[in-house]
Amino acid sequence: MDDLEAFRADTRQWLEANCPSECRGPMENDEDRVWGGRNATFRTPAHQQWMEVMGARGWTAPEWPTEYGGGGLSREQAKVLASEMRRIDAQMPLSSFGIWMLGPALLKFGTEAQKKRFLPEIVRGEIRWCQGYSEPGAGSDLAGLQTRAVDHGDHWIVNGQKVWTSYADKADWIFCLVRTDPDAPKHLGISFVLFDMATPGVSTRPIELISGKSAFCETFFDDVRVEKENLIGELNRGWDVAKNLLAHERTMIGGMGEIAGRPVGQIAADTIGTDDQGRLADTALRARLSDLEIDAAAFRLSMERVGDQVKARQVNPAIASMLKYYGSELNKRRMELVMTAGGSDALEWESDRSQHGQDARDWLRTKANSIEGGTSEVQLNIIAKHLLQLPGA
Amino acid sequence: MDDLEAFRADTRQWLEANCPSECRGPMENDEDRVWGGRNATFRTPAHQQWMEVMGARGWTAPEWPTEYGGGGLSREQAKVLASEMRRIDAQMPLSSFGIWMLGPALLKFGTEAQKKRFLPEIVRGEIRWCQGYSEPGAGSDLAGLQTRAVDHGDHWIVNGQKVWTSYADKADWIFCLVRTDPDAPKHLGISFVLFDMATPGVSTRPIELISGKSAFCETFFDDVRVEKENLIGELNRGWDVAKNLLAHERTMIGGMGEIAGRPVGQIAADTIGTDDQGRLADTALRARLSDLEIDAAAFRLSMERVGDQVKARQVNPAIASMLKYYGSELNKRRMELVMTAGGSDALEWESDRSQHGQDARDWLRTKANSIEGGTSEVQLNIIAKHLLQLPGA
Amino acid sequence: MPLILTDEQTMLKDAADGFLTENAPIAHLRHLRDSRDADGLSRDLWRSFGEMGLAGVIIPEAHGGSGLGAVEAGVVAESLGRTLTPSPFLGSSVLSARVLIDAGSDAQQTAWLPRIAAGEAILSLAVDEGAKHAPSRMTTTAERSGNGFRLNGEKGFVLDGHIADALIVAAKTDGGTTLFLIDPATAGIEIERTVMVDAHNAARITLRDVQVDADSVIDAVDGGEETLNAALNLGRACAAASLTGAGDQAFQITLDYIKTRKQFGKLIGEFQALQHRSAHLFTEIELARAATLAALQALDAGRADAPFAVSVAKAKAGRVAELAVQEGVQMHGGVGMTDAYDIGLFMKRVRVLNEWLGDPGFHAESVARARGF
Amino acid sequence: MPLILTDEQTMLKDAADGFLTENAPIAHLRHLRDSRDADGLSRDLWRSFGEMGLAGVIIPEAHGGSGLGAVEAGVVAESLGRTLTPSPFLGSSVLSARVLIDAGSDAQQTAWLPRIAAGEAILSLAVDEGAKHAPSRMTTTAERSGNGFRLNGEKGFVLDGHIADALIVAAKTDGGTTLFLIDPATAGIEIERTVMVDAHNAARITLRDVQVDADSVIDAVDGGEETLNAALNLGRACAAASLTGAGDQAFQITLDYIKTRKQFGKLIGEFQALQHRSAHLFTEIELARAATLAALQALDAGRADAPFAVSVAKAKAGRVAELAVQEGVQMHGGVGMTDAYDIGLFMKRVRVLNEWLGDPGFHAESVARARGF
Repeated sequence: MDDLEAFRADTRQWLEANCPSECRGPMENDEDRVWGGRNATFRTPAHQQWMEVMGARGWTAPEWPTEYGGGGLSREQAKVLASEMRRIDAQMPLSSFGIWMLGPALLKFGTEAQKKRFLPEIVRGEIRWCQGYSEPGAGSDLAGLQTRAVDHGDHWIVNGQKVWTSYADKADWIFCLVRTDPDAPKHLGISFVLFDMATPGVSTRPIELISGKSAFCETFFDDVRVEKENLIGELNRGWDVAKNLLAHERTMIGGMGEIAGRPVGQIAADTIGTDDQGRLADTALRARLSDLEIDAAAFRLSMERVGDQVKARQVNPAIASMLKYYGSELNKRRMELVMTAGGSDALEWESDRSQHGQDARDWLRTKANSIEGGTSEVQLNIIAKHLLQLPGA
Repeated sequence: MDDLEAFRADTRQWLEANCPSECRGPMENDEDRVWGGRNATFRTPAHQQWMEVMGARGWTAPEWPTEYGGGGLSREQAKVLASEMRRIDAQMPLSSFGIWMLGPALLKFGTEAQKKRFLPEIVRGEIRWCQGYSEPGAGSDLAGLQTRAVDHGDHWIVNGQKVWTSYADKADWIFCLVRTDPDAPKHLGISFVLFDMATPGVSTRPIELISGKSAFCETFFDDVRVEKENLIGELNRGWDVAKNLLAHERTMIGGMGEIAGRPVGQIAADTIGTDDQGRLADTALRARLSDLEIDAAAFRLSMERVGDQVKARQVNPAIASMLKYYGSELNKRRMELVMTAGGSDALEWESDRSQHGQDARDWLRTKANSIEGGTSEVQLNIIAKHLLQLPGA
Repeated sequence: MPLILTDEQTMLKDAADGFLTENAPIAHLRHLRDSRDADGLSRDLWRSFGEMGLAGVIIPEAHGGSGLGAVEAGVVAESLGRTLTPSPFLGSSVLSARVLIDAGSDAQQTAWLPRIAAGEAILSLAVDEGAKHAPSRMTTTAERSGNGFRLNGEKGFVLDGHIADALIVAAKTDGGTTLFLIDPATAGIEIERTVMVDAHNAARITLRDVQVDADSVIDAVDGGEETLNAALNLGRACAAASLTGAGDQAFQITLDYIKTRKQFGKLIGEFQALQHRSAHLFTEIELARAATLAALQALDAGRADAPFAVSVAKAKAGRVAELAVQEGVQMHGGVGMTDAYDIGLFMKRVRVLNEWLGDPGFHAESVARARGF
Repeated sequence: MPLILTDEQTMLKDAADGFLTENAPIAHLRHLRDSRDADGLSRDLWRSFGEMGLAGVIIPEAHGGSGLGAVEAGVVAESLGRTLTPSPFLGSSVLSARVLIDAGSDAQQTAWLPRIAAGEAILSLAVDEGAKHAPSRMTTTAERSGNGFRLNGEKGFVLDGHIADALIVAAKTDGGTTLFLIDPATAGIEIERTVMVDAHNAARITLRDVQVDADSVIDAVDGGEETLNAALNLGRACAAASLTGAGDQAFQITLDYIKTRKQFGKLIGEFQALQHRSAHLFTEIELARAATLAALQALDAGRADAPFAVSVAKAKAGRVAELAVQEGVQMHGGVGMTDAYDIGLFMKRVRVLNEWLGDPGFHAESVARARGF
């Protein structure tokens, strides 16, 4: 038995012993997620226990180095862990912007002291983070941000406003872009800083979306003190840190097209009926659905191919923009067709029958996919410039 | 009986007496057209006679003033003439760029002497014209033309090259845009001139298209002498004359979507088959065909509506760009579907069975619709600027 | 008939636009929605609409209406589409009024038409059953019973059914389709309000052994299909008009937005990619407008091809409005996703109007059949 | 299996691209077309192709081939799509070779496979009949007659049928489909060359009481359907590869053009509307490439869902290539319409490849059925 198989056996045994039965099986919805943090809530005590044992072992961040609390696993071992967790249908012990977004940036750009201070807490689920990038005046044009940080020796005083801060009202700390040099060209002069959301002067307000309540907030900074030791990367070079982080986010959003379950065409067959050959009676919808199936299959394969190209180092990193663009447009098309298949039933906004308009809310929510994490237009600009080398792009 | 009815009775009688039987019934193809000119050819002597009697009466240009050889008819009378010609299926006595394009510009911009000299010849079919606008270096950017006219007192010496000159190899005279002031901003400095294609230094070469032989030519000017008396409109203001003319051309091309005959869907039913309800067996094609039918119907109605708006003076002239844009894109879609319906039979390029690839040649030819007379992109720019007032358009 | 509005029709349009913009702008919809208004619409507003002659636009003058036609009804529907005003117009003044005008007995007409015209009474037509519009697959039955009929079935997507003063119910009888005019308080009728995604009103109606008299029949027993189709086609054409209004208004607010919003140091309306998409959308809206007006005119002229023209209009206006709201939200960017901006409300309304009385796929099917493929 | 080419496959691609670019660039197609070449292709070139191991790419080494798989055949097909080279590759080296490898008798294999691999013999598969690909509606019959069979029917779109050294004909027999290997000189066979819009080669073949021996049967009587489907699916996947090659090459020459052509004082590639359309097209081409490679890999792995993957690939690559050539001609403007520029040749080739072995609508139908709607 080779090392990897030994690791698999050990892991299986440990998971069997440590994963509570309450934490196996699919999560019912997003609200069942464990986010950790100072004010963490857990659906059951077992969920807290599951987070804590996994966190202690570093397996909430399996590939991070052990000196920062991570699992220290190799890529192959991490795959084994994931497959063993799938085997017993183990739920994710911890959902965390700290792990998904900030951590990789800290590992790359943080000082030793910063890594030591923040990463172990993140791994153990003791701190919950939010992201302060977008501003009301700077959407696609992220670099046009106006939140000002004025130098006061060992600290800055920050004033400004962020939008689209997911879970700002629940987060403990924020990683945030602020303008530290108002005179520099706009991509320069921006710094990437961390601070506590409990700092005086920070306030938040949830945003209501067209799809209903949301995790997004507006976040206001009114003379907020930020310690200079919490600057990540170089002063005025926060843009490099942010870009690195955004690339992660893009791949995540683009990939959301991957949805299991019954084909939409079969759902439509129930509401619309079929002819004697079993073909959907509505030709126009059937044609659109088969186009969607073809494009969705091709897109899944394209994601797989890009993954393989990345491994083989055959690809320009800007390829993430292609996946983000196509994946989010595909999501939108898919939900339009789900709504068409659902007919008037799916248009009920409050009935129990429609689960309070679940399909309609999902449909509306997908409209943000081509906006958040860089609009489709921005992705097309990036493709034109970096992959096609078109002049002036 | 009112005047118009009296006119109708007289017209009917005259047409019965003067329209030869050979000139009634549909034309078989474009080559049957009568173009007139110095080297006119006629399919039958009757066709020559028909052109001559109509020309003598001014009815080849029914609404032009009689002093320039026209019919002098009112709009209402002209409609009566057209409907009486349709009644007996009379063929068009004369096809002429002189009547369709140059004439209206001469009437608006020409001097009395120019009108007297050129218009009667045009009406009688004694002169055949071609149009010298596009150049190899200036396609959509028509105003970027380079053909130079250098001042020599009472005449210019012209050097340069035109492309897309329809029937240049058969025309007697050309109406042509030349640059008379190389230092002026590019829309200025252009003049609209007329000259004889037999002038020394003029040569032509037919262009072969992807659809096969074409009426288009490249036309070369090598030290061609052009009399100043043949300047139309003001010196260096030829752009105004050209714009006026282009608007006519745009409406013509956009309107070509209007094609009678069997719906494409029925043609497809023959090659692809139908289900037991008579529905086309290919869902994807059926859906595209019904979309086409809907869009084609809406487009026909839109053309009608624009016509009514023009009469009621409720519309910006830039609306012609909308019709040009949509009509030419619709033509292209229609021919794609005709080809799909025709399957492999329609792909034969030389067989008698396919009439030497008639459908395929028509299909390829439509691809030019969204390029000639201003590309679709140029039309969209015009709409954005003049109808939507978008900034910087 | 020229494909433009007459001077009188233009005056009507200005009147409707003016009234709605002043009295029922989008804030009116928001207020009804956010206050969880029990009716989901303002009866006062509706009475004012009646006083202006708009609630009875197609009702003969003899019955207190304006005695106008489909084009005028479409003009009003388009205005309502621009302001997103919840009102009983489509269900009561269009569908129900058309049925009663065409086929109601004198007693039925006298009882209801003047009250519809005055904005006093709200009537609802119950035709849909499943999740998709399919009148040919109706299964609600009316069996002979005593002096009248007994109805059984389930209806859905009944506009304003929760506050209807009378229901017109379509049901299968032995030899065809029959329309019944029924008091919603009749035993065996259950009405559930179903607030829709666009905060407009609809209801599900269950009929369990609902006993009605013979004089509740509208027109002849078994003879309701033609009447029903005429009403549905007028409803579809008016829905097309509302879609055109909503789509065009969504486009206008988007144009305003991109002419003022800056990104990367430029107005976003300066970016050529958005200019071309806007110009394309403008063109599509013009096509939808032409197709819609032509369908309304064809209905007024009683032309044989009016159903074809209606399907073209409903399909085209629907697809175009869909494009308009999708482009609208996208061009607004993040703020377009917030409830605070109006563009999302247009997206919701357009989807409901698109679904109502046959979505673009339904009408594309009609077009394909009419063209013989 | 990673969805990228292996090093060996990349070497093969470079070899095929290099050979074709040097020996059969688009000028080669133009020469054959304009000289009205009687064969419509170059047999010398084809023999060189054989010497390189490309004509026999899927033929076992024991029969003189390279013994490679579907992915490698796709690599060659893609190269041929880039240079638009007329060759017997799809008809002879893919369809016919696949049939003989899978089901040919020892004698049939020995007689033909080495010659196909060497580029010495050209075989054609005759399956299509009407204007649209519909193998399930085949009507050509083969009736028992004497020691063998008598065939009657009409076949069309038979690639290189006018110069075939042997024909493989699919026909209906009593209990199913049977494939026959037939000498084209057999009495009763009439062959008409039909030059296609893309100046590639095809023929119509009429069979009138064509008498063949029993040993002309490939595999078992009535047992040809599976063999035929396997060959058709390989052909479709290779057509998808050729479409991807043609579409991508059309895109590349268009990119080159818009980077050098000036209008209104700017390179037209600077206009954002064209940039966005180009970026979209790039994305679509990447999707087509992924779908095509996946289909070829699925065939090599003998996966049960290979037919589904093939339909996805053929439909996607077809629609994408169509978009590429349409955008290509439009972005070229007027010169794109002239025969002197190459972009129009790509438009023609893409349409023929799209029609061959099922157009995107045909394969969308397969996808819909496979997904149960």
